[in-house]
Amino acid sequence: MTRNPLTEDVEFIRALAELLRAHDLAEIEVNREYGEEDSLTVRIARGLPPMPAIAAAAPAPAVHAPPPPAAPTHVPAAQPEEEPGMVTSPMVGTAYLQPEPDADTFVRVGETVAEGQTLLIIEAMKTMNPIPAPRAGTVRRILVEDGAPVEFGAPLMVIA
Amino acid sequence: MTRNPLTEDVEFIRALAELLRAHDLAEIEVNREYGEEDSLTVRIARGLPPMPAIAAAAPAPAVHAPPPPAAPTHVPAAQPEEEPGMVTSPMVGTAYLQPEPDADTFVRVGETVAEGQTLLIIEAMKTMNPIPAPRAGTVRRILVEDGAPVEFGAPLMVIA
Amino acid sequence: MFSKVLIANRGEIALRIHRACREMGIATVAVHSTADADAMHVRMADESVCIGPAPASLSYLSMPNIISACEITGAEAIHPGYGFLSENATFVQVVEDHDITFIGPTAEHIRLMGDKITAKETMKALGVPCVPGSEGGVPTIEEARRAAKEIGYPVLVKATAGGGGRGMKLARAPQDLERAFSTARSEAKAAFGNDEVYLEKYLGRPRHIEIQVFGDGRGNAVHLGERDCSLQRRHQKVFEEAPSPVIDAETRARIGKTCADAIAKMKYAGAGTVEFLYEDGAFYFIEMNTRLQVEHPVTEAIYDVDLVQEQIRIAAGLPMSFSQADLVPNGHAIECRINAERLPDFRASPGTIQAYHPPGGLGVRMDSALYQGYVIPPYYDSLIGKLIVHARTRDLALARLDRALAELIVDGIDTTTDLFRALLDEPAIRSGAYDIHWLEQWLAEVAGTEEA
Amino acid sequence: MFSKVLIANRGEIALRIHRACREMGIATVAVHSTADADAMHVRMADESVCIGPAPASLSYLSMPNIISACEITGAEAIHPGYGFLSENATFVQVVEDHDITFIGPTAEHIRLMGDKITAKETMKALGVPCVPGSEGGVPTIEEARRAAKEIGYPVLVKATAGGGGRGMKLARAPQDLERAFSTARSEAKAAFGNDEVYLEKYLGRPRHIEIQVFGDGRGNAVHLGERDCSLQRRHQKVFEEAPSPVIDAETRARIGKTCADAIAKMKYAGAGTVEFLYEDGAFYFIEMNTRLQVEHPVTEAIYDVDLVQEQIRIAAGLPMSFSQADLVPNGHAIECRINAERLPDFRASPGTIQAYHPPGGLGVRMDSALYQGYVIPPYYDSLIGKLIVHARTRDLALARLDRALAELIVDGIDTTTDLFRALLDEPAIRSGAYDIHWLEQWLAEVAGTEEA
Repeated sequence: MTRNPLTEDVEFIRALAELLRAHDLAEIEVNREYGEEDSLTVRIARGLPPMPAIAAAAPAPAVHAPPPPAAPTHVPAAQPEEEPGMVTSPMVGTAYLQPEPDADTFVRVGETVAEGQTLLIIEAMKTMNPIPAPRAGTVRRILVEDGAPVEFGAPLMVIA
Repeated sequence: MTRNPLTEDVEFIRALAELLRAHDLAEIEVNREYGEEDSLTVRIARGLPPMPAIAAAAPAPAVHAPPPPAAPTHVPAAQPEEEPGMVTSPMVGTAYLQPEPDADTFVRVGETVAEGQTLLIIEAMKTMNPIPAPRAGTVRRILVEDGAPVEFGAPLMVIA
Repeated sequence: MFSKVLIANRGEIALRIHRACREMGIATVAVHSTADADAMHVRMADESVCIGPAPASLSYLSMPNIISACEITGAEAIHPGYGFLSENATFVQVVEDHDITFIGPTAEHIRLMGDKITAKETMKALGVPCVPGSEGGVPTIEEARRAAKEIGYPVLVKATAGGGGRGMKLARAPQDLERAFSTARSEAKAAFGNDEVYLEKYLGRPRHIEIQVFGDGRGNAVHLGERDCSLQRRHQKVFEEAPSPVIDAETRARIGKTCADAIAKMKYAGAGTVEFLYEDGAFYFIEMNTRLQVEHPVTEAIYDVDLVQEQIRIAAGLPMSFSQADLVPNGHAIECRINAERLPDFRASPGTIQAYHPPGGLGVRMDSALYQGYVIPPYYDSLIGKLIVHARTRDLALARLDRALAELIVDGIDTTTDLFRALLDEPAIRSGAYDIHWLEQWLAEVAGTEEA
Repeated sequence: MFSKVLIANRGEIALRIHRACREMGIATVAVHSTADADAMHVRMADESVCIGPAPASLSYLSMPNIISACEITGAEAIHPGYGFLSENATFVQVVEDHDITFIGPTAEHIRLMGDKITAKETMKALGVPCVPGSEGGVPTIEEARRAAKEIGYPVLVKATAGGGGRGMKLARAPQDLERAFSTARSEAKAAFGNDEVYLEKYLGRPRHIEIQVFGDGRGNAVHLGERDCSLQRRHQKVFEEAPSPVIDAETRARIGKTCADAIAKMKYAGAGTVEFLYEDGAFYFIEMNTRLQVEHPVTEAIYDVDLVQEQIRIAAGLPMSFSQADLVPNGHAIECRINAERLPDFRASPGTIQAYHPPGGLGVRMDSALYQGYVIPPYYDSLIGKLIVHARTRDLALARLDRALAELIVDGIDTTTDLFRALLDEPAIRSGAYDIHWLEQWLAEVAGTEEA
């Protein structure tokens, strides 16, 4: 059997999430046995109070609206420090991973950094603000692209 | 057997969600064995929408409102036949328990009545409408006062 | 003034009438079927009476139960709203026989306008323009030619005994007449055993324009301009606006005066609507509605009046609170009828309202009896709300409608909200260049596109 | 016209501005603190940017983050709403330095009116009536008598170096003056080491009347009549109406023209409010607010304008869409500020909205960012909604307010709704005979009655 578990499971769970929303459910729990040693258990729930309504309120494009903006729409701010080692943006601005266009990036995934070492730069109000590593550690993930706009609390990197 | 688990399972769960909604259920739990090594367990639940609000909507007396009416305000119509032997009003009007002001009441609690025997009169549009006993039995309770206004479905007597 | 009024209706219009009463210091009695025990109009009213089981014929149409509800609550007057018993002359008679005031015109006026032929004859005699036609049957082609010339092409040749389109032929120009005449006659003969035909003006792409009138019952009357209700689906209005995009001030004053004069002569009392087809600058009377219309809020918006309070005033014997000179329209208003229907086939969609959030802010009025948790019963009309916007110009009103529609949330059932959002993208809606066939054709086109 | 505007505010006013933009075809950027991620203004906007943690000083007052939010989204203009940075001249300067348009007056005008002494001098020079007083200190009782006679009794004798009521004495009539003068001087000497005193007109029972003005920044300006905001608690307005029950058309035209002429001479741009105390037919300038006011909807209702759209027009360099001649008030409007506060002590009542049902129907506007399930954060202002009613007369507006308040449901938190229902029973509110002390006194009386 040619299940691609990764893709199909994600698709399946996505479908459940859509059902949850569409039908205003609080919870779906599924246990699926596909065969020996191939089973899937999913429980998805939505935080109360139920707010299905407002999702539907997201305005469709206005009749006269300009073309969709290139800028990020409703980027959710991560809960700061929700993941151990998460470095979040202390300001609103544009992230740069290297000091100049053709230079190397400040850091790379897998690299060891010292506390206070510059991880990236955020440009705000035409000022370049170096973002230092809050602690020594290894760069586990880089969560922002070079030149991307970031809002307050946006996840930047994981240093652990 | 060519089941496509992904599509079919989602369809199945969607159908459950629709059932949940259509019948205003709180939860459905299903365990389905399709065959050896092929089973599905689903539990879906809905948070029931809180409805405390509208009770609070009952308007407080208007500033200029006339004094509270003598007539019954929002008398809830009983669910017809909710109690075995309940006789409810088939019309809107004023109930009279006796044929004339100084006469005896048509029936009394404890009395045995024959099917078709007049239990009381409801006056509607200046017409006196005798309300007959729907069955033979004993008058267990009289639920309406002489001269009281009654709405459709209002409980009148219990005959059992 | 009355101290207590019974509202013989349900849904948004019952709530509308309750609001008017409450603002006038009048106590309200709601009546309801067992299916509507939890309805908003029942919750809001000062008193309520259950008048029967779910089927309207046994509750909202039950004259004895409604009259009795008045008697047990001491209500002095009945407001019928629209639909149900609002244009039932017998009901008005019964109400009056019980010394209760009917908030509306007399039984006689309702009867007169209830019969389409009598209504047309009455209105014609009162100077209201009707669809021109031959006076009676035309036996020969020569007479047909004379009549057609007088009426003006295109003309319809119709069987006197006919109905349902049979024995009806169109002549667009003089050269078509002979053929239309002879075909109509033979079809009429075959279908009805009677080959008499008559001629009538043919309207190809008319608009539905209606004039709001108001009389005091003593020979005074005013008009409150027109509403354009051309956007219809299966003869049901879905979107109404005032002023009409095609009526100018002079035309409004002229047709308005004609209608106001006609109902003044009749000594008509209360609100009424004179409905017309309108094509190429001319009005053709269809019928008169002797009640409040669903779409009355667009008139209220641009004339800054409360038509329901005015109805109550007149019924209580007071004079009208405005004269024709006071009635100057201001800006533009549009109403969308939000129905509990599933697009694209408009199938009824009753159910439980999981969330309800009406739009707010400047220039937006929402008339609806919905609330979160309300269960829409399957027994009645699918109209669940009316969204009315008002702004200084038609373009601004369209923009306001667009943003209000985007704010409206009705979850748990399907509604026609998205229809209006789609309509706002249409050039014909933007420009106002639509007629009574436009919506049906557009819906058919959209359906065709989606199938393809 | 702008294609994208950033709204540097939250709550109902952010939503109000969003609505105006959307109706003008302008995309919106909402900014929000982490506490407001689920707020209605964020949900409605086309884009949103989190600008900091819950404390306003780190988010809604963070100039760098707001400017950066403009830069990353490409917003061309900022609407500041009211409060927060709306009257911060430095912010305006920073905004302009970044080539972003500030929707409001110039930094210079904000600075000028932000300083009370400069504002008063400026307005006085422009012909706006101020509280009369002696020009500078009065060293002798003879000079005090002359000055008091000129000002007119009652007068206040105030320490030049004073503040907080110390060294301030009231002389109701000439015979009181000598004692007031000497007591004030000795108190001033003791308190401030300086016995210089001056005289000022004493207002015993003034009303708060404010004039809405609008300028195009090029020397043209209009007024949109007054609002009566006399009902205040701890200097916070709670109930506003227009027109004022005590201002007639002639007075309105006169003081309105004075204010409009003054801001025209200043070349003021956009919306502004000139606030006065009003007593015995005379106006006394207090201050000018160089922004939109919370209570602007009452003016919108009676003048049929959209003040926020007008602000945006002016900021975009367009001319005003109305002239003074177009601005004819119509009917009466009242606003109630619905606060998340618990009566009788007005303690803040944040929490989760279990149910929200705004009133609807004719003549009712609800401006609120509430929705069912919304959690009111404890960090900001307690204003959660503004209920505005409009009707043809003041009595009809009061009746409409009564019925609208009865329909409003906000469950899960305490609100000030019942305060307004109680106020509607008061003869002073019914007649309009209240001043700026009335509400505080009434609240004290009610508290006394309940304790007794």
